[in-house]
Parts: sequence; C-alpha cells; structure tokens
Amino acid sequence: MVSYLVLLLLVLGVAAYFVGRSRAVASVGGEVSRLHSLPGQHGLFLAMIAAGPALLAVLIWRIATPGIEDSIVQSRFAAELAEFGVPQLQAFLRDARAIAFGGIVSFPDETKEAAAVVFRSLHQTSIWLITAVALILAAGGSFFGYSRIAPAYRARHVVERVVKWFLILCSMIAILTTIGIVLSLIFESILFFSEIPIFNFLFGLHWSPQSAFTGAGGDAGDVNTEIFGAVPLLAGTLLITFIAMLIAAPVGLMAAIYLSDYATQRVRAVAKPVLEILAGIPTVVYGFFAALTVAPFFRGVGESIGLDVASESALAAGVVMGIMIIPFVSSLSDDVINAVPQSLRDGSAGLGATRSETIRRVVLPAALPGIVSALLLAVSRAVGETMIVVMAAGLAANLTFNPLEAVTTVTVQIVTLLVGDQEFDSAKTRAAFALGLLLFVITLALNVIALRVVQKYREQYD
Amino acid sequence: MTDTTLSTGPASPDSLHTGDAAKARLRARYAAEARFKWLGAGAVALAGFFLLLLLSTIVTKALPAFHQNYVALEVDLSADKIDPADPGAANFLGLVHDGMAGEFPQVSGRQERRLLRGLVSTGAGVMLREAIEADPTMLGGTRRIAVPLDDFADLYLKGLLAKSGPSCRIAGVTVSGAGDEVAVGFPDDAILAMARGAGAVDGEDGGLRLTSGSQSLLLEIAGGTLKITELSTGEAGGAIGKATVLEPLASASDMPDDAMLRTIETAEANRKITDREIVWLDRLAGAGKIENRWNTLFFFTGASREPELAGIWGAVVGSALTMVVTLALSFPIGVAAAIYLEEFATKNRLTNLIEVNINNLAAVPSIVFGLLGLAVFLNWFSLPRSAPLVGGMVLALMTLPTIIIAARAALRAVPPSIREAALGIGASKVQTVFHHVLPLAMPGIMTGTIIGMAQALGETAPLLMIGMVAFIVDIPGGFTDAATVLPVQIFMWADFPEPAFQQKTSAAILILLGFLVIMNAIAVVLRKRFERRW
Amino acid sequence: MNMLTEAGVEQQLADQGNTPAIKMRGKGVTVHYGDKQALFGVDLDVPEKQVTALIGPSGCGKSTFLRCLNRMNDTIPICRVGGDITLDGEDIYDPKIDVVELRARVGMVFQKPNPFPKSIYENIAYGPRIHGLTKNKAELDAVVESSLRKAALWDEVKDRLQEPGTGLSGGQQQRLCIARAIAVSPEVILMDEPCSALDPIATAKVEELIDELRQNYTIVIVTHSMQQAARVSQRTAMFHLGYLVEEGATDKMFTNPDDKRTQDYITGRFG
Amino acid sequence: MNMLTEAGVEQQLADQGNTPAIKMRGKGVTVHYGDKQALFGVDLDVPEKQVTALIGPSGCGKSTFLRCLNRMNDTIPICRVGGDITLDGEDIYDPKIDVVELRARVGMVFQKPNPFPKSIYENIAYGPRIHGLTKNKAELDAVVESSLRKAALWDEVKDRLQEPGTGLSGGQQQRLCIARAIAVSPEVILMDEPCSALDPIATAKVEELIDELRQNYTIVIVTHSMQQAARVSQRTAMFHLGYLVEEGATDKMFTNPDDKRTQDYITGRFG
Amino acid sequence: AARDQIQIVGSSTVFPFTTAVAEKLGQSGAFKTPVVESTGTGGGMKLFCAGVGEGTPDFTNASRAIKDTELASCKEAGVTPVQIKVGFDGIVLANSKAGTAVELTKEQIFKALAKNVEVDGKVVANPYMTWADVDSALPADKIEVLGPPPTSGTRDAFVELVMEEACQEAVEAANEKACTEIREDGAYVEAGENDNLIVQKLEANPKAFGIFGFSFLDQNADKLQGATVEGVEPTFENIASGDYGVSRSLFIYAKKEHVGVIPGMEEFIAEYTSEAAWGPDGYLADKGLIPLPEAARATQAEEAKALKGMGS
Ligand SMILES: Nc1ncnc2c1ncn2[C@@H]1O[C@H](COP(=O)(O)OP(=O)(O)OP(=O)(O)O)[C@@H](O)[C@H]1O
Ligand SMILES: Nc1ncnc2c1ncn2[C@@H]1O[C@H](COP(=O)(O)OP(=O)(O)OP(=O)(O)O)[C@@H](O)[C@H]1O
Ligand SMILES: [Mg+2]
Ligand SMILES: [Mg+2]
Repeated sequence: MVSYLVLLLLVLGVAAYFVGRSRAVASVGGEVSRLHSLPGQHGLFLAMIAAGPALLAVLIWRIATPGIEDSIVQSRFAAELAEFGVPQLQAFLRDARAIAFGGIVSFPDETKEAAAVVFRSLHQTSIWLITAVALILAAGGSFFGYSRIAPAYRARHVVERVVKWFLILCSMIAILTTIGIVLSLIFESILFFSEIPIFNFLFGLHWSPQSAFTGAGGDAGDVNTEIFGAVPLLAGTLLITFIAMLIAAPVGLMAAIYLSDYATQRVRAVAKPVLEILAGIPTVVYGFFAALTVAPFFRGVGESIGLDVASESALAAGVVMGIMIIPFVSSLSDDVINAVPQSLRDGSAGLGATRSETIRRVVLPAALPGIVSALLLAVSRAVGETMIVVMAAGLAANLTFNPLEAVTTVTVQIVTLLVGDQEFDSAKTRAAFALGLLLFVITLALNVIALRVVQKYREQYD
Repeated sequence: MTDTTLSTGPASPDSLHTGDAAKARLRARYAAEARFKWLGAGAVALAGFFLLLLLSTIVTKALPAFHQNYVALEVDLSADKIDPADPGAANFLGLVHDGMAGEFPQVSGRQERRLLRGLVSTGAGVMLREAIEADPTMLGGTRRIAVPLDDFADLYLKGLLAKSGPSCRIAGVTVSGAGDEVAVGFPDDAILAMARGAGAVDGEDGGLRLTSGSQSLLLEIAGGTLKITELSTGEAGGAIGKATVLEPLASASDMPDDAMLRTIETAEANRKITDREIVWLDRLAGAGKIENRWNTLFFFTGASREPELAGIWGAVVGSALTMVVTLALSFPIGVAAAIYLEEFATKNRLTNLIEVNINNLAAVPSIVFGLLGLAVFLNWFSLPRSAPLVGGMVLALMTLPTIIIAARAALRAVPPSIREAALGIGASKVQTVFHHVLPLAMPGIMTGTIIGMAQALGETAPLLMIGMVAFIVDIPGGFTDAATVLPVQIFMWADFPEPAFQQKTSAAILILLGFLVIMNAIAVVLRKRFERRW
Repeated sequence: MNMLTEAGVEQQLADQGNTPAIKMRGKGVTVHYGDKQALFGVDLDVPEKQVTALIGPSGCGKSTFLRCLNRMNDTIPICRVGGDITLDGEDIYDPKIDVVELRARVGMVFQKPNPFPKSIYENIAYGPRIHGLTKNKAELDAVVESSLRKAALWDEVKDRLQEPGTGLSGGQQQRLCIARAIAVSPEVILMDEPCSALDPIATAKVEELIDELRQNYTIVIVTHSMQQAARVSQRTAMFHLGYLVEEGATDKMFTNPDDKRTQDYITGRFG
Repeated sequence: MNMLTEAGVEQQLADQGNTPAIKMRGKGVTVHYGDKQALFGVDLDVPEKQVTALIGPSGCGKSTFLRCLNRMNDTIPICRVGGDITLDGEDIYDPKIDVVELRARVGMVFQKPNPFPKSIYENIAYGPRIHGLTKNKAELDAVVESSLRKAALWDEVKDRLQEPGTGLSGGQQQRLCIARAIAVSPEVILMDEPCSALDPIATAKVEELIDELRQNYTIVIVTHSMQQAARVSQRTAMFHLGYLVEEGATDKMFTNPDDKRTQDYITGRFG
Repeated sequence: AARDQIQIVGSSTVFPFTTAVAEKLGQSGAFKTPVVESTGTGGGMKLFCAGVGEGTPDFTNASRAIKDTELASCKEAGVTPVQIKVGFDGIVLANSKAGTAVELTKEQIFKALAKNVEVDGKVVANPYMTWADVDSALPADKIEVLGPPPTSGTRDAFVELVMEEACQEAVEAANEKACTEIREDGAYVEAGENDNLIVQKLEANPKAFGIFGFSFLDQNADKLQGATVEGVEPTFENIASGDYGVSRSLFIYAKKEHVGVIPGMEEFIAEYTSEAAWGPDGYLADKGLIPLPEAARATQAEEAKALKGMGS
C-alpha cells in the first residue's frame, strides 16, 4: 500500500517534470529563449516541489510509525504488560506484529492475538493518514509550483540552490564524522586519564600493560601508571610507516610516471587496474605473506651478513605494507600526472628537454598537490593498518628505531586492546580509546602542516 | 641592451649544442633519461612481481578447494526407515551411516564403526533430508546417493594428508591365524630390508617392530588388507611376522597367494588419518564409489564449522550487499563533497577546517570507525547488529576520505580555461561543473573510488565493532539481515584449526579477488571512457 | 528588467539626446591582482549597438577591463574589483545580480582559444542547449551551422563536426570560440583579440561579422591592430599602464587624439 | 655532425655559389592527422642565417609544417609524418637522430603561449639549466635578464621575476615564451605567430629582435601579417590547403608572385 | 521489536565450539542459526551486560569466569547471567616435530620466560638466553617462544597456572607481581591471536616454541609435538583427567531474561549440554574441546536447564 503510494509519488514527480516543462514552454508560446531558466529546470523544480515534501513525509512516517504504533499498543495493553520486563515487552510486540503482518511467531498467546488486531487497525489508520498527508502535500506542492512557473521565474536558481545545499551537506558529513569520532573516543579517554596521568601517557617510554586480570596486579584500583607510555607505540608507528613509504612512494611514483608518460596506452590500460588489485588483497593475506615469506627472508639475509634480525621485524611489516599501498600512490598520481596539459609538455620538449627532464621539472611540480594528496592518503593507510603489523612485527612495544627489531603500532594496540579478553572497564581497554584520540590529534597536526605546505607550493597551470 | 647573454656566445651557436661539451652533457642526460625510464619500468615490474608472487601462492593453495570428493552409497529410504507421513522425523544421518556400514559389512567393533562413520560428512544427513524434501519421490526403496566425505578423508584423497610410497608384488606370502592379529610368512627376507628402510625399530626379541612412528607397510592379499607390525627372519631365508587385519581376507584359511605390498611413507603418527581409514577409502575409490565433483557446496552455501560443508556464498552476498550500501553512500557523497570544496567553497577557515578534517579522517584507524558505528548507528539509531546496512555505512564513512581526496585532486587538475570557457557563455557554476569539469575529472574520481572500494571490500576491523565479524550460516536476504563479508570469512577460516580450512581460505581469497576484479572492471571501463588529455 | 534606477533615467535622457544609449558603463573601475593594481579608476561607457575598441600596449589592462564587464574576474581568486559597472543601468556587481544571466547577456571570446575537449559540434551546441535557445535538433543544427558560417569556419569543418575541437589549428580554434560565443546571441559580445591568430581573409570575414553583429548587438573588442580598430569600431578607448588615457569616437581618436600618448601609440612612436 | 652526405655536398656547392647555405630542407613532406591529410608533399628549403616566413590562410598547415622541423609532431599520437627533412644535411627523422639535441638546436615558440606554472625567472632559466649552459647563478641571472630584455619584457617584469608566469597578460606570456626559447640559443628558431598577441610597439621590438638574431641564427616564422612577413623575412613560403603554393625571395613574392593564389592572398583578395 | 534469531558474542577461544553448536541448532530446522560473533571475552561481557532487549546479545562466550565488576554491571543493567561451564581448554607449549621434543617443568618454563628471576638470591632481569642456560639438560637453542599478548585470556591462564605457581616456589622473596610478568626482551614474542600463524611459524622455525590452545595441537598433530609439563604429556585424556595441569575452563553465559523471549535459547542450551555435543565422544571433542568430568557435566547441565542465575 505504502509502496504504491511511493510509486505514485514518483510517477507524480516524473509527470510534474514534464508538466513543468511544457507549462514553461507554453508560458512563452514556444519561445524558449525568453524563459529565464530552461524548461527542464522548470520541470525539475516542479517535480521537486510536487513530490519532494510528500516523499519526505512518507520517509518520516516510515521511521516514526513503528515506534508510535508500539507505544499505542503498549498503552492499550498496559494492564497485561504491567509485569513484563523489557525483553518480554519486545517479544510481545514482535510476536504481535508477526501475527498481524505475517512472520514467524515464536511464542503465540491470546493477548498477542488481541494486540495483533490492534496493530492491524492502527496500521490501517496510519496508512490512510499518511496517504492523505502525502497527497495533500503533493497537491499543494504541485499547485504552488505550477503557479510559480512563469517566463521570469528563476527555476534554475531553486534547483541549483538545492544542488548546492546538497553539496554543502555532503561535505559537512566529514565534520559530523569527526565530531562523532571524537565523541565516541572522548568519554572513555577521560576515564582513562582520570586513572593514568596524562603526562605519563604522553611521555612515558614504557608500554607494557602486562599485569593481567587473573590474580595479578591485585585490586582493580591498583593500577601501575608507569606502564602506559605511548612513546614506543608512536615511535613504532613512525618507523613502520616510514619504511612503508620508503617502498610505496618511490615505487608508486615511478610506476605512475612510467604509466602516464612512457608506457603505451595498452600497457597502461592493463597495468594500472592490475596494480590496483594490490590495494584490494585482504590484509590477512599480506600478513601471512609478511610473516611467512618476507620475514624469514630478511632473517636469512640478515644472518648471512651477520646481522641479528628478529623473526618479527618492523622491516618485514613495513615492506609488505609498502607493497600494499603502492596503488594508492601509483594510481592517484597517475591520474593527476595525466591531467597536466599537453601544452606544458610540449613547451618543455620544444626547449630540448628530455622526457625525464620534462617530467621531473615541469610535470611533477605541476601535479604536486595531487601527488601530495596521494602520498598523504598512502601514509594514512599505513598508519591505520593493523593485520600486517600484528602478524609480521609482533605486539611488543620496543622503543627503538632499528628496523630489524620488533615494534608495534598505535593502531595495533588499539585493536588488540579492544578485542582482548580483559574486562572492558579496565584501564587497559580504556587505553585503546586514549590511543585513538592521541593518534587522531597527531595526524590532525600533521595534516595541518601538510595543508600549509601544499598551499604554499601549489602551481596553477594554464 | 647589454649582451652578456652567453659567454659561449651566439657567435658560434653550433658548438653550443653540438660541441664536445654539449655531447658529453647530452650523454649524461640521456643516461639519466634511461635510468629514469628503467626506474619507472622497474617500479611497475616490481609491483607486478609482488602481485604475481602473492597470487601464485594463493592460487596453488586454493586449487584443491574447488573440488570435493563424494561417496556414493546405497541408502535405504523405505517406509520402515522413513515414515512417509512425517519424513522430517527420521534420523537421516543414521541412514547415511547405515549405508556406509553396508559398504563394509565386516566392520564390527564400536570403535571401528565410529571411525567408519567419521568418513562421511556430518552434514550428510541434512543434505539427504533436503534432497528428500525437494523430491519426495525418492522415498520408498534403496537409492544410490552421493554424500560428501569428511574433510580429512577428502584431503587424503586429494593427496594432501599422506604420501603413498612404492608398492610391489610379492609371491608366496602365507597367512595363518584368525582374528585381528594374524601371522604372515614371506619366502625371502627382502621384506626385512624394506621394513628397516621404512623406519622399523629393533624389538626386544631381535625382530623388527613397525610402530606408529614408522612408515606403514600394508599387505593386500586375498581380497583383504593386513598391516605388518612385526618382522623377523624365518627359516630357509624367508621372513615371518605379525600383522593386524585392517580388512578381513576373503578366505580366512591359510592360503598362499600373490600379495601386493604397499607403503605409506607418512608415518601414522604424522598424519590425521589412520591406516584403516586409508584402506577403506582406497577400497571405495577402487570400487568407483568416490566421485570427485566440482565443489558447488563451496560456492553456493553459507558458512559451516565443517570444512567440507563450508561455503562462501553467504559471505559473497553479504559483501555484495555491504558494497552496494558503501558505494551508494560514499560515491555520491564523496564526489559532492569534493565538488563543493574544490569548486564552490570560498577558501576560508571553514573550508580549510573541512579539508584538514577529511585528510585526517583518512588516517583514522578503521576500527575507530567501527567504534563510531557502534555508538551512532547501533546505540543511537538502534539499527540492527551484524547488518550489511550498518556495515556499509561504516565502510562508507571510512571510504569517504579516499574518494574525496582523489576527487579533489582530479578536479583541481582540470585546467581553469575550461571553466572560463563554460562560464563565459553563460553556463552557471553548477552547469560548468557538471557538464565540463566533472567529466574531465572522472578518471581520477574513478580511481579514488576503485581504491576506496577495494579497501572497503578487504576491511574487517571496523566490522568487528558492529557485529559483522561473526559466524553466520544463513544466506542474508536483505540489507538488515545478519551477514558477514568475504574478508571476515577469510579471516575466520584462516584462524580455524582444521587444516582443510587452509585451502578454503585461499579459495575464498580468490573469490574475493574475483569479486574485486569484477567490481573494478566496471569502473575501469568507465574510467577509460572518460580519459583524455588536453 | 530595466528598473528605473538613476542610471536608467540617465540612459533615457541620453536616448533623447539622440546619442546612442549607454549599454554598459564603468565608473572608477579598479582591479587588483593580489597586491598588484592592474586598473586605476577607469571610466568608460560602452554605447549600445556600436563597436568599442580597446587599444593599448600589452599588459596595460585591456583584458582585465574586458573581463570585468562580465565578471569573469570572479574566477581568479586573487582578483579584486572596485568601482561601479552597470549593464543597462544596473550594477552588475550587485550581490542581487545573477552572474549567469549576466554572462549569458554579455558573452566573451577569450584571448587564448579554449575549446572544450568535446566535438566541434558540441562546442557550439553547448551554449544554445543550456540556454534553451532551440526547440529541436534541427534548429540546433541550424544554429551550429550559422554560427560556424558567421565565424568563417563552416567550410573547413563541415565534414568533421564530430571530431574534437582541440584538434583544430590555432586560428580555427579561435574562430570556433567566436562561433561558440555568438551561438548564444548575447546582447553584448566581448572579444579579446579575436583575430590575433587569423589570416587577413579570415580577419576580414570576422570584421565583416562584427560589422553585421553591430546591427543588433553591442560589441567590445580588444585589438592590437590600429587598422582593425579603425576599420571596425565606432568608439576607441586607449589604455596605458592601467589607466584609461583617452576615449572617444574612433575617427577623432585616429585623426586628432587629445592625448600625446595616444598619438604616439597610434603612430607607432611609443615607448 | 656535418657528414659528407649527398645533402652535405649539395650544401657546400650552394655555399660556393654564394647563395646562403641551406640549414634545413624539407622534401615531399606529408603529414596525416589520423585519416586527415594536412600536408601534401611540401618541398621547402630554409636558408641559413635568414628569416623564412610561412604565410597562408588559417588551417593551411603552417603550424603543422613548423612542428615537423623539430619533430614536435611526435607528441601527437595520431600524427604521421612522411617525406624527408634534413638539418645540416642530416635526416632528422632518422631513428639514429637524437630528438633532444635536435630540439635544443631547433627551438620553438608555440602559437598558444604556454608558460610553465613556475615563476617568470624559472620559466626562462629552465632551458639553460637543463642544457647546462651556464656555470653559476650569476651567469644564469645574466641569461635570464638578457633574454627578457631581448623579448622586450624585462621592464614589465623585472620587479616580479618570482611571480608565476601564468599570471601575465596574454601578450606578456607570448613574450615570455619567446624569451624562454632564445635563452637556450638554438641554431634555428621556429616561431609560430610570435606577435599575434602583441601591440605594435612590442611587435616592433620582437621584429627588431628577429632581425638581430638573424646575424647568428636561422629563423622560421609563421605570420598572418603580410606587412610583418615583408618587413622581417628574406624568404617567404605560401601555403594553401596543405600545399606549398609558392616559395621564393620575399621581395619577389610580394611584388611579383608567380602564383595567382599568392597574389590574391597577399592583396587580400582571397577566397 | 525483539529479534527471532539468537545472538552470541564473546571469546574467540570458545568461538569454534559455540559455532559448531549453533550450526547444529540451525540444522535442526526449527530455528534460525544463531549469529555468533567473536569479540573477545571483555568486549562480549560489555555487550552482554549492557542490558536486556533486542539490541543486546543472548549469550556470551568467555574464556574465563565472569568478574565481579562485570557481574555487578550486569546486575545493574538488570541482566541475570546463567553460567555454564562447557569444558576445558588445555594450554600447550609445542614445537615443530622437526625440532627436539622436550620435557619441561613449570620452574624451567618460568625461568625461561619470566621477566625477572632469582639468581643467587637476588631478583634480576632474566639473564637466560638459551634453554641450556635454564637447565643444562635442555637443548642449547635460543629461547624463542611465540605466545599470546597480554590482552589474551590464554596468556592470563598460562601466567596463572604456570608462571605464578612456579614463581611462588622459586622466588620466595619476590612480590607477587613479579611472578606475573613475562620477559620483553624478545625471547617471548607476542604473536597476536592467529594461532594458525603461530603453527606455521613453528613449522618454519623448528627451534621456536609456541603457546596456544590444545585444539591447535590436536588438529596439527602431524606437524607439532607438545612439550610435557611436569612429566605429563598434553593429550586429550590427560587434560580431561586433570593430570595435565595447564588448562582452563571455558564458559558460556546465557541471559536469563531472554529465555522464552528469543526463540531457541533453551534448545540451544540443551544442545550445548547434550552428550552428543560436549561428551567425550561428542562433536565438540572432535573440535578440540576437552570435556568436563562426567559428574560435572551432569550438574552443569542440570543447572543450565534450571536456568540458575548468578547471584540470585
Ligand atoms: N592535433 C590535430 N588533430 C587533427 N587535426 C589537426 C590537428 N592539428 C591540426 N589539425 C588540422 O590540420 C590542418 C592544418 O593545421 P595547422 O595547425 O597546421 O594550421 P595553421 O596553418 O597553423 O593554421 P592557423 O593559422 O590557424 O594556426 C587544419 O585543418 C587542422 O584542423
Ligand atoms: N591572473 C593574474 N595574476 C596576476 N597578475 C595578472 C593576472 N592577469 C593579469 N595580470 C597583470 O595585470 C596587468 C594587466 O593584464 P591584462 O591581461 O589586462 O593586460 P592586457 O592589456 O590584456 O595585455 P595583452 O595585450 O598582453 O593581453 C599585467 O601587468 C598582468 O601582468
Ligand atoms: Mg590581454
Ligand atoms: Mg597554426
């Protein structure tokens, strides 16, 4: 029934589009050029105003009615439900609904049958209600819109304003997400900092939340504040990310350059999507690859030249992570490099520059902002990666910059702490939230710097 | 005009670009050029090499999982076994087990019966029930029905559990005695050397003992199979020994015959399948009752704890549903946000803030998005747990920064003259963007989308928090049904102890990559169509 | 849309005085690119249905002024425009004004040819499409053809309308951009050196076109060719270092300029 | 590099005959853009240390021919070049030939100004840097300054050398590109309408520059201005629809052309 | 409205067993197959104790008993957990069959892995680099043990059952805390929770040992050998009989309030506590779950059936 209503509204929208168009055309006697806006824009305007509010109403109805129906049924059967706890209540409603509208009824009884009847009638009423509301809205919107259509009416403005608001709304999602993230981290973090002095957390050189829950470490209140030093984690993150970028940045960038300026069209058409597969291989696979192929390889090489390489090393994890993020650099850079106008390449070539000189000195600087974006994205991905690190670099928080040793990263610790077996309300689990917040703040700072740099070196071509 | 131009001077421009110094410079520049080009080619080749390396290991590991061995059994479906009025009440697995017992009527001991039953999958009963539900005419009579083998039996038949050694024919073997233990006699003592080679140890009595740590020597004789346990030199240069009866001989009496001696190189202790099971399976295979089928179970069923029953379809559907949500949200929102920031927004503090925010979101560990999803979508909006809808939304949030950043870079790369051209003939900003700038930026946007979606497709961590890292058997039928996704399935299988799951894991990875390739292929084709240089 | 603003009244008065109406008027126009000032208080009237030529040495601000007239400078972030510019008496920098409509009414041919990376046909058809100037494909075809003909390009491209506009020769691209601009029939056409890449014959044709367009449209043209300015324009404005040096009827400017600099420039004795 | 090839001998003979040596020579040059043929067997000699002007209506193939001379057409994927073109008697389309050296020796100013999105200084310094023509910063500064001076741009930009080249006016950009090309002191300079966006004074300066460069360099210039061709060139070649119509000493071409079309074109009676 | 599908969260150690039971319940055809998540014991408890109603899970798996604080928060939210002890998980120390089989005592393990040990009456940072340093009878290989991270319940159980016990004997003077700390100098490698990876790493490196649950040893018996601890081999029977001392109990917790509300809960409990599942010959034993003694099974099943809530 409601789906028919929605269908009807959609049809109405389409119809309104055509009506609006022809009305606009008619209003100027076919002299379309006398219209302020295109007939199509008038049509769109009418469609939006005719079907939009009604559809919105249906959407709201769809979201709101189940709750309203439930509460009405609840109040209707207040006596019978007086004894019920929350789950029983929910089950009652579930089963009553199932009886009323079909579905699996788990625990049928008579009250539920009665409630189902109520549900059915309520639902009927509410459908009539929404149908009426939607139709009124649609009719009102149609008439209003129809009456507005005139040669001078700025339908384009309305349509474009809607578009623009949509665009603004979309970019606001980033802000909302950020707020959401901060909010979902902040409460637990505050609890954490109430136990662990923030100074110890930020500047502590020792990360080893060892003391376990079974018997060890005594009471819950007795928390060792010295074991939550985030510095080794940050150092580990930095080290691994650095190694990864050491692989991904040159390989990715050179690959991008090769694909966009040297490779034949056919090679490029094949190689680029193939490289993009690297980004989609699940990280577990990389993890196994790092732990079982790369790490032993490095260890073997290290031993043969007399170096002591740990079986879990930052090097192995970093290198494999670097491989994984190659396409982030290569594909995105390739696109921006490709977008540099040919006339610039011609200008350079015309001066007798070799291809590589043209690329290095003209094309790359012109494409720099895009390349920096790509690199930043790759760094971000590296910072956020867990599985490879867990499997290949271990979980031991050593404060070291020696790539041959085991290290761990902030992200890994967050995940391990969150999925561990220890109780959730302990300082250990809360540390995960604090780490998340810390990482967030640090990357934020780095991004601010990056933004400044990019804005400074941006070369606008054309 | 002061003409300090070039001391080398326009007087002899020839020498400037063709002189020796110029030649030397040029050579150096060309060397640099060649280096550069080879670096580029090398980079592509290196990346390609890594991919190949990864793929080849996955593919070789995955191949066995694409087939599954079935055993065809005679199952009694007559009315006294299954009540036609209420077929559901029957013990279907029991019927299958009876069928199996029928193949080996001589197997009697409780322990052995258990072992024999263990050869068929525990899911056989359910499959039989479903088959009968689908086709009730099967009832009433004995039917030949193929059921999947248990994972270890299957692995053995694929040659992954035990290594068979050489076999040879020996004449004049005598067997005496009855019961589980029999005595065997050999005409010559070559068998002793073989036993020693098979890792037999010296027993106290000077003979050789074949333990579970040594290779198995099996003697096929008179329609039965014996396992040699002890050997010692006999009279007249022969050898005598003891053997366990794995399969009773056809004629129990003392009769000389030609025998086949086969070895199984992997010691019984070092494999997850006993000699007895091997003998049974070989017997079934010899009788043509084993069918190696294309593993439709794997492709078209949901998850299971039994490797031979575990399928990927549930995860494929889950991934598809999730990706649909992710794409439907992240692509339009991402592109819209990028357009707003790059084309409409005046550059001010707010837009800088948004920009930094977006870049920063890209660096947020994915599990934190899971926390966000848990707090907002589950706790606040009360959306169901484990639902592709929520998973898709969380992944969309995670993918957004990638798409936005790529899209912005692409939009920025469109030359301003194109915008001026459109604006100059009275196109509105919106028209300019949507008619000219966006199509030109499309390749870059597509790239961002491809990469973002690839990442989303392979991501597990954020799903952990919203309940999609779960064991879910039922195939999801909609966006709010409980579902899991391919990488989670892979992750879970990689973590299960049963060895047979390892091939499944690799096969599932291939499926995921296939999924990815299909997803990307569409985008790549679109991207190609938009690509042009100006 | 003609509101009876002060400027409107003024314009009507001007009409009565039998001098041509003022279509566009700049008053104290200043432009800054970042810190650098490119125009210093330019006052210039553009009479309706006449051709106004802007001349002056390279870098003196001709393009800058021209771009002020349809607010193309809005697209340069560092560019700030001061002073008043009116179209039919209406301030075009008024926040209420719709720049899109403005630009549809005041079309522009850019100094550097900038065809869309689309087919030749699409390049021309784009404007009429977004302004809804044609009712059907046939009409659109007709507009495309006549625009190309007017820009003296039809014969060269009629067989390759579906090929990309970027594959044309420099002069062809320039004519393509002219055709694109006139296809939307703006009231005012701003042309920034429309003939710079054209041979004499094509130039002659474009000049002919300008002369023809003058019947119905107002035209502002930037040119480096004194001859061209003399041939096609009714009024000439001479710029120098961001200042409007002198402005007046073309005849007078070329025969008897008030300003020494104009005279020097015209006779090529400048600098 | 001067090998005694057939062409080389020929050149020496020419030298003896007191006519200027032939720096570049095109023989039966054909060019296709995809299916479309743009040049049909053009035979043209470019004498050393002289200015050769290419004239002809828009779209006739002037730029195409010019771009053949330093193989800029290589960058257009759909473009195929046939016939022989030699530089100092050597076939420049020989696979052995080094295009980088070729382009260093045969410099080019493009029809559409295409400054790099770098500072003005870097735009000029780019060429000398990649060719290693200067030993130190001071020398480089000197080259930049003298190049800009020669291109008559120094005074306008000397205070803003670090600002982006793309922020210049159209004519300034064109001069920037001229300065960029001469900064590497090529043997041959190809100029595609170098003065199209320039005012008469700047044009005069560029023409002066061309005249001066002629002492040491060989110059090929595309121009739409007959006057300019007459003023600066010693030899003129007239193109039409992809064919070389006529070629000869400029004096003769402008006073007494052999071909009717040339005459018509020069006198503006074409088409 | 409430769900009609059981939701289970919790420990990744119990996950393989609960999923098997869930699948069985689903195969019966009467109910949807329960959804079993692997969230870790702590995360599971948090979700489980968040309250009652459709948004909260019905069961949680735990590789340890519920803690007092957790029980308190459960109570506070109106949740009455029903505790069912479902079996044992042996924790084994194993290496590749290619390596040497070893027999260890708890004290040796402690000496090899503790952060601080007592040498000559003084507590010092662990100086032992090879097994031979610990005890000359052991191989002279570098100590390298891959084991679970501190967040893991397996690690806790290991610490409690091996380290602390040995510690109290070995280091009288040392405070209790020192007993629980495992060395961080690289000899003990925290290796994440993917036990298959550990198995493969052991295969690749025969000198290394791994610490993990018995089921992985069981399923990989062809590749790995378990070290004896105090002379007892880690076998199914030894763990079940309690002879092998290093094992811990596994639990599931049912939400009493949801019984009779979410269909199938009672049946699920019945299935889990049936002999066919958790008995010595049951399918859970095949998966590596060590059954409780018969008497304990009986009482557990009894209590589960009666839905005996905790703390009530
Ligand atoms: N990249 C290209 N792709 C396809 N056709 C082209 C391309 N460049 C030029 N042409 C065509 O080749 C012919 C010759 O072009 P060319 O650029 O040489 O003309 P031109 O003589 O320089 O003209 P103008 O004076 O207008 O610059 C023209 O018809 C043109 O359309
Ligand atoms: N985008 C810009 N950023 C900074 N300065 C600019 C920009 N555009 C133009 N200018 C400067 O403003 C001044 C006037 O430029 P404009 O383009 O108006 O000159 P013009 O008269 O059109 O010259 P031409 O005949 O060479 O095109 C010049 O000095 C130029 O360098
Ligand atoms: Mg200009
Ligand atoms: Mg040209």
